Amino acid sequence: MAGESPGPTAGSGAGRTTSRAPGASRRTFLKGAGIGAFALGSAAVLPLFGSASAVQDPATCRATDVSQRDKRLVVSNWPAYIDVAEAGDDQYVTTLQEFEERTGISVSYTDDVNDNAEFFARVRNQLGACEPIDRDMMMLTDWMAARMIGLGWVQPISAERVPNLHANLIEPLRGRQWDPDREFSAPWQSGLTGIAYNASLTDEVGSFEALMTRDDLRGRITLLSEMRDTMAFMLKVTGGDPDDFTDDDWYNAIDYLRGRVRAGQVRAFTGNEYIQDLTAGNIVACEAWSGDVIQAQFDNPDIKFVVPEEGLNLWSDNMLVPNKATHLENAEAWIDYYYEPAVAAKLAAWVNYICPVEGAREEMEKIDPDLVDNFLIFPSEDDLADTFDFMALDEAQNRQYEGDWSDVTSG
Amino acid sequence: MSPGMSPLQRMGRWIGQHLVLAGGILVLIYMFVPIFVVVLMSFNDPKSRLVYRFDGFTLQNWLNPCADAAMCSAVSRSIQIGLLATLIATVLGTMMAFALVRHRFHGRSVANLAIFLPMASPEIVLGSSLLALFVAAGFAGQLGFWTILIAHIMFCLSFVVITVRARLAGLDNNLEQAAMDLYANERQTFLRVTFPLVFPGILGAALLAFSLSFDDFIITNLNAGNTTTFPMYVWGVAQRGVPMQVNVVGTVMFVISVAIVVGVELNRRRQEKALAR
Amino acid sequence: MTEVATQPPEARERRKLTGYWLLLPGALWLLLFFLVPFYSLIATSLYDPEGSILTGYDMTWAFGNYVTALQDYWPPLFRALWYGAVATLLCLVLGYVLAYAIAFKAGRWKNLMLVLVIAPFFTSFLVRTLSWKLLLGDEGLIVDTLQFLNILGDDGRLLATPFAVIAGLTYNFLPFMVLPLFASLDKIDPRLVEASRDLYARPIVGFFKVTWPLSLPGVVSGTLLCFIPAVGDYINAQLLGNTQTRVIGAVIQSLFTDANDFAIAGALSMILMIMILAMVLLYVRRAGTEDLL
Amino acid sequence: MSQVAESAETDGSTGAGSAGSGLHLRNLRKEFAAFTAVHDLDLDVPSGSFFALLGPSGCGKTTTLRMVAGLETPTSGSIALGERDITWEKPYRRPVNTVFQNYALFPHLDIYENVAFGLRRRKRKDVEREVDAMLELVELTSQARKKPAQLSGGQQQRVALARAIINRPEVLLLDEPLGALDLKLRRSMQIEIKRIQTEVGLTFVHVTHDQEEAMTMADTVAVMNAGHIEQMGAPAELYENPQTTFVANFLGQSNLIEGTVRGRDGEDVKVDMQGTVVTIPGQRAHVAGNAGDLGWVGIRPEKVLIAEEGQVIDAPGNSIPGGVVTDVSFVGVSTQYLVRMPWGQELTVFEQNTGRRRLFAKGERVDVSWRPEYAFLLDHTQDRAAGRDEDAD
Repeated sequence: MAGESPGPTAGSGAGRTTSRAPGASRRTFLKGAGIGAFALGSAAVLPLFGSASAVQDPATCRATDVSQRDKRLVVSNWPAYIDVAEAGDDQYVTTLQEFEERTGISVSYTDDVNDNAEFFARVRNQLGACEPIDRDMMMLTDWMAARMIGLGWVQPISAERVPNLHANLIEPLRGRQWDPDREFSAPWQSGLTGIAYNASLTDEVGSFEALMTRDDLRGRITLLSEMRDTMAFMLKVTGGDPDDFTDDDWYNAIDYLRGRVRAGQVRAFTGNEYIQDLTAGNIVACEAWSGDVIQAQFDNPDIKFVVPEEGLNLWSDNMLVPNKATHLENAEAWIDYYYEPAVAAKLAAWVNYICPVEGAREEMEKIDPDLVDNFLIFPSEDDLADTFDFMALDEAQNRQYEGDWSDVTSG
Repeated sequence: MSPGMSPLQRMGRWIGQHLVLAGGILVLIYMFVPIFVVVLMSFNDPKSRLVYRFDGFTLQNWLNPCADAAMCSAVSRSIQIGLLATLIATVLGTMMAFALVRHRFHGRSVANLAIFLPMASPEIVLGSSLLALFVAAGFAGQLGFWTILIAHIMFCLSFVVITVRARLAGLDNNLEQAAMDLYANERQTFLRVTFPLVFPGILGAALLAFSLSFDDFIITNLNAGNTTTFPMYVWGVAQRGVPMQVNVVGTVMFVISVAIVVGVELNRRRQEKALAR
Repeated sequence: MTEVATQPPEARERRKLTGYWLLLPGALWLLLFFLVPFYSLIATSLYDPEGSILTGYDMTWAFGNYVTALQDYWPPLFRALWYGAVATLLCLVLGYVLAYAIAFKAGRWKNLMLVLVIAPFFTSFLVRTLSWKLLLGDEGLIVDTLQFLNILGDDGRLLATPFAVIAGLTYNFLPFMVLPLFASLDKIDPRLVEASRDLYARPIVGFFKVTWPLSLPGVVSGTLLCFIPAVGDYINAQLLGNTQTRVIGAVIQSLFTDANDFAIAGALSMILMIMILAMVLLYVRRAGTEDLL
Repeated sequence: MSQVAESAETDGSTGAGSAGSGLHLRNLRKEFAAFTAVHDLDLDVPSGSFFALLGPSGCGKTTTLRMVAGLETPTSGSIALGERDITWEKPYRRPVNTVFQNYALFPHLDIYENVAFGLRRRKRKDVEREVDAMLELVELTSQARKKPAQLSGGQQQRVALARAIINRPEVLLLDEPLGALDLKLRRSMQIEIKRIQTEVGLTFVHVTHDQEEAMTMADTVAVMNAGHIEQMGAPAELYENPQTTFVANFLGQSNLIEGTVRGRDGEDVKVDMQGTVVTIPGQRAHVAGNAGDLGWVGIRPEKVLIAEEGQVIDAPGNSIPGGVVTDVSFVGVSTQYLVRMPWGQELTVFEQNTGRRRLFAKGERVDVSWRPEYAFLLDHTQDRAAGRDEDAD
């Protein structure tokens, strides 16, 4: 750090003592004064750095809808979340191709949503500043959809243009407190969170309690990094109710999790990548999403999905139209299209998640009768009777719990 | 055969003499093992997108490098940013290096410190402070190509200055004086003598800058907003199944850069030989 | 630069001015995009911790953020420093062997070996790290071999352990160590080593009395070039590690982008920066190589 | 400086018995991948002598030296100090020290520590006193705390010498120790080294390509060429009676004139040299001496007398007529002439500028002559130009 060494030491040995001392001390003084002034000035400037609220009003933060003259639609979705033609199958027409043919809208579709929080981070700065994110539609899970709607970042969907949505949405997904009338969101697919295991490597794992305590699983399980998914079950295991819990319930649950993590039971908290570790044999059991497991079973029949004894966690990924999207009407056409039962059934037959569309089950008879009775795709009213959801959190709770959560997941 | 030594002694001596070399080669192998894997996996025919392991040989990945269009657009964006960042950082950095080596002025030590500090800051700090600035200055909505470029130029700059400065400092001052003595004016001296001599240093700095820029994830990820570069794409797919084309890109990068380095080296040798003749 | 002194004063002034002009654009860039952001980071670290994405954030001199940050995140902070230190030490050992071999033993293969050292550097960092993930996987070659040799138990694993993280860090930052080390070692006149042998120093003593002290500049810059990025890196910890190996870089990243906890994230960044600067200064002082910087 | 000698206790590693019995190389050979640097060398260096190994660069002299120092392993042969075989001994175990070319002073240690290095490695007591005494011997006491880079070339040279001598090696090796110094300094260092050698009484082996330096300093000079020792002996003997064309040319200059052996006359050999019969004493004739053999008649330029055509030359030998002066260089103490002889060869002639005679001009016709006992006769199979123009510095 050459810059910090005081001047006089640089002089040669001779003649430094008397003649230079006054000059040096004056220089040191000047230097000190300069640094002091600089520091004071800096301190005065610091408060200027602040950042404004990111809340927007969708009514004012909107772009002119050019859907009529610009027949395009930009969609961001999770990976492997839409049907594609198998290699070598020229006959199959995907739902997306059919949509394009029927409406004349060309869709640019990307699967760049890996994680709700990560996606939020990616678009936060733009949406918070009322800037376009160059997408007309994104699919986000309930809690994140709720958060974005709360921040005013999502455009309302006109009910007249999506009649199929309001007619065909299955009952359990109606009346969600964060968007009771489906004014801003439409479920794309729903799913269950449960346990998956590799039957060639371990016995059945029937409950989260077993997953978290069995010695033969130590270090060979993963949990999901989505706080709500995992903590719902931790609350259940420790006797709390994810739909309605107190701070004490929360601390019990998080302490339980921390204890198990410290004991080395949990190998990692993961996003979608758990399914690779499971198929590769790096882990033998894990918390999992139903659709992923059904897809993995095609490659490896030893992969099994279990509804844990603690109950079912039902969630949806929702289609949202962000502020400043320029193709709102095309997006609405897309939503309405995917709420046609035949289309929904075709999609469900491929992605294997719970289909949110009434009447799709009947259509499925024509496509793949084997799947009709799969309760992971078409659960009955009874199946869904004891599903639970994670209660809505305000910003303060969210910050508090997310903080606790990241303490545990970061060791 | 030397009578004073038993075969065992000779062997011991031979091993002793080659131990370090063997160790060095082992370390090199350690450095290359993952590269072999990258090259191998670029020919992989995966059974399942979920499992990352070698299942069979195919040329498909090479024939269809852009099977995932998102990857190719990420690669081309990374190349654009890399080239622009390299160009600007190399020009600015070379100018700074010349100023620092060839000119005396007040505040040199401050300038040296300012160049050292970005290298002494962890990437996460550089990235987060830039993000803090962009957010505080109200540029949060503009995060993307240009903010990535700004960040890349910033962290490449120091490396360029250091590399060129080292080359420049090792240069014999007499050569420039000799040029002046032989009737070259200052501009001619620079163009005909100084620049050609410093050029290998500048080229090295540019290569370094490009690879730093092309490779950067941490700073980019914080300041990319909605834009995806190649490392960000890889980070994303690492969580959901890696297309083997990623390894094609890795292999191509490797081959091109080695070709450049070897080409420069061969050229240098040829010139040296020509001079020796 | 002696010729400068003999020039007439105007010429000297003009040269000085040229110097400033050459320096200006780059310096401006660093000022705008390194120094000012640093200010901004200081301000961020002092934001009101109650600020949120809903309310916005105000600078309120909240020095308590530093205490909170340290209290909440000292384990990943020290973990990162620890991993960085171990990886740097390993880099030093491996890098020294390699640099020494290239400088003194490679003969005509010297240039080739140097190219080979730089080459892996150009294949994407992330792609290489993914390869390590494959290599170190539970069903991978290395684990199988180690299990076969009974070095690793049947249910032993490498992936998702601190070992894997440190191996990845060591691997990724090794070229940053080898190059400065080589530059230093290559400058050493081999006759000095011979002279030490001639003067009754056994090879090991000769190494520590002659080669090592003469290579110190390379050791110092190599360790710095390894340690600083290794401490801030979280790619290795994230891809090769597990929940127990989360490092400070990942925490800062997720606080900034996921949790929107700008204040604590800023404070953590500042703490990391200050700690590293302090360690670097102390280290450089002790090694007696200030003039390097 | 006798205290240095007195303070030197007998070093354990020196081996009491072997001290003072010299260095012996037997059949020493060194092969590198592409060539053989040293061919089966036999050499005995008496204890206490100042021995010079002289030869052009690449002749194997430095390789020989490095093998003695232990820095290079011989391919075969042996190296002994007195009775003790040190062929395979590690360099740091041999009582041999080297003054390296360009000195190889440790740049990170000061002068004092450089000199103390060897003593400290051998855990000697009294390092301080010995180093002080040594620095005084080489007159560097005031520079003790400086780094090598702060010293002049001559001072560095003395440090290198001190650093080696302080260990009281049985043999001190000097590898072109004066090569980096300018001429004037070299002269004074030559004298200085000689003085020190006499004072400390060690065996010095000095490797150089500078024939003047070798002859000035050494008691015994071995001339080496292409891995062989061509000739060995006292400097004057080598100069006056070279046995090979290489030595004749490399050590000073020689005129080599083709001649045919006529036969022996007692000890002497008679040679028909381009029509003039000359007589060469037996111990100076290094040929078989059968009548009809070809040979090289050698004569040093300063031994050749030059005179005006027809003038009687004050020499018992024949005068050879018909020379023409083709070049004249006035050097100051002497004048160098090139004289073209009738058979086309140009002879080099040095004449002292005694002032008794006028200078000849270019184109003048002259006679030359020399005393027969100054001439020598060499084997005609050897290259007449061997050793010429090598290391012309």
